Amino acid sequence: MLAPGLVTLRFHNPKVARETIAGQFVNVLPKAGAIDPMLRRPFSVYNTDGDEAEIIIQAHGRGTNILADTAEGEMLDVLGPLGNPWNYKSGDFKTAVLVIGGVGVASMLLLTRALVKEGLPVQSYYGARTKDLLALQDLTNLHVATDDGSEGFHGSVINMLRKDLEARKIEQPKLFVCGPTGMMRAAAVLAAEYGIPCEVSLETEMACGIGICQGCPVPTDDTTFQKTGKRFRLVCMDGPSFSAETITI
Amino acid sequence: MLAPGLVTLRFHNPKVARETIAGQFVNVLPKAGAIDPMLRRPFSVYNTDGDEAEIIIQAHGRGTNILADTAEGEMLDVLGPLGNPWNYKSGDFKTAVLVIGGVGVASMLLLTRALVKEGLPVQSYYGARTKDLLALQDLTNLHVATDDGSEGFHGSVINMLRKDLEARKIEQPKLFVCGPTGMMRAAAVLAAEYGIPCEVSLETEMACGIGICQGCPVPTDDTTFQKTGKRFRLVCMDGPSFSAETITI
Amino acid sequence: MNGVESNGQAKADMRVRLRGVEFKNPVLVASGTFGYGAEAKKYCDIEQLAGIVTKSVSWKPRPGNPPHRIIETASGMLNSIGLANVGVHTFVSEKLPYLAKFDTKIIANIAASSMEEYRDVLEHIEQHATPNLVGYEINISCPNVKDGGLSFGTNVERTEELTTLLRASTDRLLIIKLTPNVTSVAPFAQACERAGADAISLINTLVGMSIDIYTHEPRLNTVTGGLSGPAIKPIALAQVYQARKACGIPIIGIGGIVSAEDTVEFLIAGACMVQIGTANFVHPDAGIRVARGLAEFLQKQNISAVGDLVNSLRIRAELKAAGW
Amino acid sequence: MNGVESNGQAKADMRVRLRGVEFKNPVLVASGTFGYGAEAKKYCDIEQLAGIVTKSVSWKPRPGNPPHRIIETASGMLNSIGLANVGVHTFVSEKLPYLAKFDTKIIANIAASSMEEYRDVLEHIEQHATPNLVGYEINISCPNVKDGGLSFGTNVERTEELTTLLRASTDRLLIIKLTPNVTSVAPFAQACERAGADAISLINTLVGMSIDIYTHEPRLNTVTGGLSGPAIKPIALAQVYQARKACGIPIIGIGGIVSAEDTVEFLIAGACMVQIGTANFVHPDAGIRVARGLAEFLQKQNISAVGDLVNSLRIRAELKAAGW
Ligand SMILES: Cc1cc2nc3c(=O)[nH]c(=O)nc-3n(C[C@H](O)[C@H](O)[C@H](O)COP(=O)(O)OP(=O)(O)OC[C@H]3O[C@@H](n4cnc5c(N)ncnc54)[C@H](O)[C@@H]3O)c2cc1C
Ligand SMILES: Cc1cc2nc3c(=O)[nH]c(=O)nc-3n(C[C@H](O)[C@H](O)[C@H](O)COP(=O)(O)OP(=O)(O)OC[C@H]3O[C@@H](n4cnc5c(N)ncnc54)[C@H](O)[C@@H]3O)c2cc1C
Ligand SMILES: Cc1cc2nc3c(=O)[nH]c(=O)nc-3n(C[C@H](O)[C@H](O)[C@H](O)COP(=O)(O)O)c2cc1C
Ligand SMILES: Cc1cc2nc3c(=O)[nH]c(=O)nc-3n(C[C@H](O)[C@H](O)[C@H](O)COP(=O)(O)O)c2cc1C
Ligand code: FES
Ligand code: FES
Repeated sequence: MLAPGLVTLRFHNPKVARETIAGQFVNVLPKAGAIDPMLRRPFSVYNTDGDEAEIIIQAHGRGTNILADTAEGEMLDVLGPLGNPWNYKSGDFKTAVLVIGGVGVASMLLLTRALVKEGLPVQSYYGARTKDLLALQDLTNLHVATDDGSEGFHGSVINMLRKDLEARKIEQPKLFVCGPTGMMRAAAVLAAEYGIPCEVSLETEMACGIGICQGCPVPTDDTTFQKTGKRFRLVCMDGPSFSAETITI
Repeated sequence: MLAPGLVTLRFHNPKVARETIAGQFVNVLPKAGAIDPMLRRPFSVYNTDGDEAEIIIQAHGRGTNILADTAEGEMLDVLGPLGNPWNYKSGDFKTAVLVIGGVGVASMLLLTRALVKEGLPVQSYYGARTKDLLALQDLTNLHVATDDGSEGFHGSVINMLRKDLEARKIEQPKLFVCGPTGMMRAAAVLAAEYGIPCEVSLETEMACGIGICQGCPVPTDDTTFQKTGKRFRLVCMDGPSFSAETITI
Repeated sequence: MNGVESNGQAKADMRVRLRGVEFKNPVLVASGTFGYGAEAKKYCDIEQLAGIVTKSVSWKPRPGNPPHRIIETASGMLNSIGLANVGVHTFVSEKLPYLAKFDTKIIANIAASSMEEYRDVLEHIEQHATPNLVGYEINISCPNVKDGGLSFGTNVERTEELTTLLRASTDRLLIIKLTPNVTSVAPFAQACERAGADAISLINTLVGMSIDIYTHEPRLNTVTGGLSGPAIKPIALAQVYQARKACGIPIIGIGGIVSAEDTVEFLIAGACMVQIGTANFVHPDAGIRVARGLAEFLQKQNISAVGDLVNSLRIRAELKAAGW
Repeated sequence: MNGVESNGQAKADMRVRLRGVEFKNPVLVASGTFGYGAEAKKYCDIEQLAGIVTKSVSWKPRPGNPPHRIIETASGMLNSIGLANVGVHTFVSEKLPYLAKFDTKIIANIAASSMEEYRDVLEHIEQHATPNLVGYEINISCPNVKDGGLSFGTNVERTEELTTLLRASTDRLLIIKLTPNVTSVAPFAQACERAGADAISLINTLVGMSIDIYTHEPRLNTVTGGLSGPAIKPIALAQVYQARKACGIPIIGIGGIVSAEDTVEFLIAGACMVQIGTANFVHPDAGIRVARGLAEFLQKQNISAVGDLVNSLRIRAELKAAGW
């Protein structure tokens, strides 16, 4: 167990394990053959290792509770890898700043690995309500914030990051953000303020995960709309990560 | 395992274990908290032992498959005991003849015990498609028939019984029948032919098992209808066992 | 009357009023899903329920339809009971007196095949009314008998006429139970209001079907039957919302409710009470589980009275402007 | 053409004809649940499908509704996509040519807010028709846009008028997609037949709703949306059966189908083809799983042609006599 409430599922799936690039996700059936709950649930690919892959599940609803109870040896019906990778090859930064809230940590291990491979320095800013909820392994240059001050910075991860940006501690940063919507919005505002690139990985309800239901729109921002004529983009096909300035979170 | 395809579930339930009389049943939720499958499934109480009770499940549909997979230690949501006991105190017989088909065997252990306690001799006629499907333990004075002749009498259990009735081998018999509908119908016809009392334990779909849904009717026979004015009786409340001559199977 | 919990939080006021009648809480059990009380009593403390809506009663006893009467479906079930009931004479001589022993409200549900039969049954019950009989629910929406009132329930004029007729026969609560098997529930809700009904209840079951693929026969002996259970909850909720927009009289929400959370959805959509149907078959005490869960929800959310939830749907201004 | 299996049993004939058009098997994928083919191609061998009914296309592109567009419900889901589509110009310039590469039939689904728009879209597609475009499905039943045709779909006269108009514009298959949100589907089926439609398809989604009990807001941005999935299968089946009794033209059954067994029920009830909708979201190859399962079923049951199942419901004489 990584942290209370988080469960890791490891499964054999050569396709997912070999083809996933950091930031992509899989769509997992809570219970094969069941018609309730019926829809797949999307999860970031947390780790890949040979022919095996891992996801981290925060159990809080009908589907995640069932998945978190998966017994050793049970079959898991997994569709993927889906979506686009983090845009870590954009070339417009010198330091990758991972901004992480809660289970958003699940998309950061592969990203860290990819960045390290690219030779790009990584700073990880990780916030949680309290110390016990942190899933700390695998993060590089970790800066921790907790709402209750039980570990690291006392306050929000965004405020911690703001101080470091203010102090110009980070060279040419680009933010890679995954966490609760409120945090992603705040990160986007902060990035805009400092004029630094920022990518956010979004969560929306998904029926299909592959672009056939049109169920996962995110509104574009007005400029993007005027440029592209597109009022919405699809999180599953066009995302899940977007350049923060192109969308309305 | 009793026989292939049959699973025994043993559960702690003082009420069911202490109060059940032979012939009563319990209504069991396939999966607590699930809304599909939604309805409980009825099962005969097979055995009771202190505060524990047992049911035998033949897994063949959505609910029974889930139940047959119940893991050791899981909670089972059981309502019961329900329905009426076998009418083994009717006093109109000297020999109890159990006529059993397939999983109908599940209601025979408690009946055998009760009859023995009453000091009444028991003869058990048990039919199955083939030898391997017989769940033989606990039956007294067993006469076996198999459709394929792999064990005992080669043919139907009803034909085997007919021969013994013809040969007047059985003193003042009463039939207690539980098995497939076709077998119960044949047993009823046989009993009528020989003018012997016959009780059949019926299976119908049930939503509630306690008399509030009216979902489990069995048509009465015409005489009974004329006498009682009742066109239907409820298997869960008025049964599950009925005097064969009062109903239309 | 409203207690204070040991933790200092005030208990929420669970009471609901329908015209003069005060109910303990908003949770009734639905017609046809709780018998006449006696059967479920063993499993459910009836006095914790706001009330019992009794199985539809007709002038003469009805044997009901031949088997099969029920079929499980995805998150629901089909039934074709066929209004099996004891008839109004046994109802008033046995069932009502039995139910009079309980500290809960009784609503007598009536089904009939003609205006006159509806009126006769109602008037017969009026003449033998017991103290806790607070009103009538008129079933004009049973989909699984040929003469079960659906000819009223799918015709606005007949709905209005029938309601007017029955209104003249009782001062007790008059509740019309509507069918979802119509293009729009709104005109029916309005017809009931015009004719003086105290409330409408909805939904009854939806017409559904199931086929045995090996015998090619319909699984229900009446070919089609009525669909109930969680599967239909979204439909029921939409119809309560549409009825709420269309009329001003109280609404009793029914359809697929299994939990306190489901109930809250119906209250927010505009119902002031709910009925628990199919869920009783799974847990005969479903009604009191729901009522208890609802009280806990109110307390946790710091809502002082259940009435505060009723019709509290928040639709954002831009959606309203767009006509939703 | 019909092979013989190694075990000596003849393979069943899976072909279906709708007026001149022959389909490989009876299994189509439903509009709005398979995109325009490109997205699902990776997961589904499109050429094993009888055909693809494309996402509803309108004259101008439509962005669709704002989030949230989908909500899971008991054995089903609500959607409020809002007919998001690329518009007919992109449809004919990009989507149709792309789909022309596959050995499968294409049925273009059209949604519009006026008679003229329906006709214009259809005629525009006619002018740019590709070889495997075999017909049109006319969506007069979308419940989640204000001007999505439901005003046609709930009005028998307008349904007939529209069908007549479109019939004059094409010799390709003309299929009218009906809504279940009506009191009776029968007069709509008959109107389509009178006006010369080649077939009707049903059902589209049922109007449903879901509420966030903490914010008191509707979960879907359009307040109500369309319910689909296994939950609605019994309703869909009943409507297919009722339409079958009412009209003589072919019926394409839709609603909650996830398996070959479900499909067999629809065929027995009177449909000659089916469409797979929501199930595609769970398994993008649901259509070919169903088609394969159906072939196996036929073989096991020794049924030589899928057509033998169609409209093979057996209703016992006494029930027929009783008017069921
Ligand atoms: C691209 C992507 C990556 C994700 N990665 C992870 C991860 O690595 N670990 C993790 O624990 N969670 C992750 N999530 C969130 C996860 O998908 C939801 O927590 C999960 O779907 C909730 O299902 P449930 O049955 O428990 O909740 P329920 O509330 O019962 O679900 C009902 C419906 O709502 C949808 N839903 C509910 N909450 C969310 C949500 N937050 N996001 C999207 N759909 C939701 C469900 O998919 C389902 O369709 C991710 C979401 C997305 C879109
Ligand atoms: C009084 C009584 C005692 C029984 N005792 C036993 C027993 O001891 N052991 C045992 O294995 N079975 C017993 N049965 C049969 C058992 O209840 C069914 O096999 C079971 O309900 C099938 O459920 P399913 O989900 O597997 O099938 P599904 O086909 O998925 O069930 C769908 C619906 O049909 C009902 N149903 C299907 N088959 C039957 C059936 N044969 N009888 C009643 N309802 C049915 C189910 O309850 C459910 O509501 C008994 C039935 C009754 C009425
Ligand atoms: C088995 C059964 C019998 C019913 N009998 C009646 C009835 O006699 N009169 C009536 O008005 N409604 C009857 N109903 C409808 C319910 O009262 C209720 O309106 C419907 O089931 C929807 O609620 P639910 O989904 O909670 O079950 C019956 C429903 C079921 C399932
Ligand atoms: C997300 C979604 C989008 C849909 N879009 C359309 C559409 O654009 N046009 C249309 O005619 N039907 C549309 N439908 C309805 C389906 O084609 C189908 O009629 C309905 O979903 C019932 O079938 P199902 O239960 O198999 O999904 C849509 C359904 C869903 C779930
Ligand atoms: S989830 Fe279906 S299109 Fe994105
Ligand atoms: S199963 Fe409900 S009355 Fe018998």
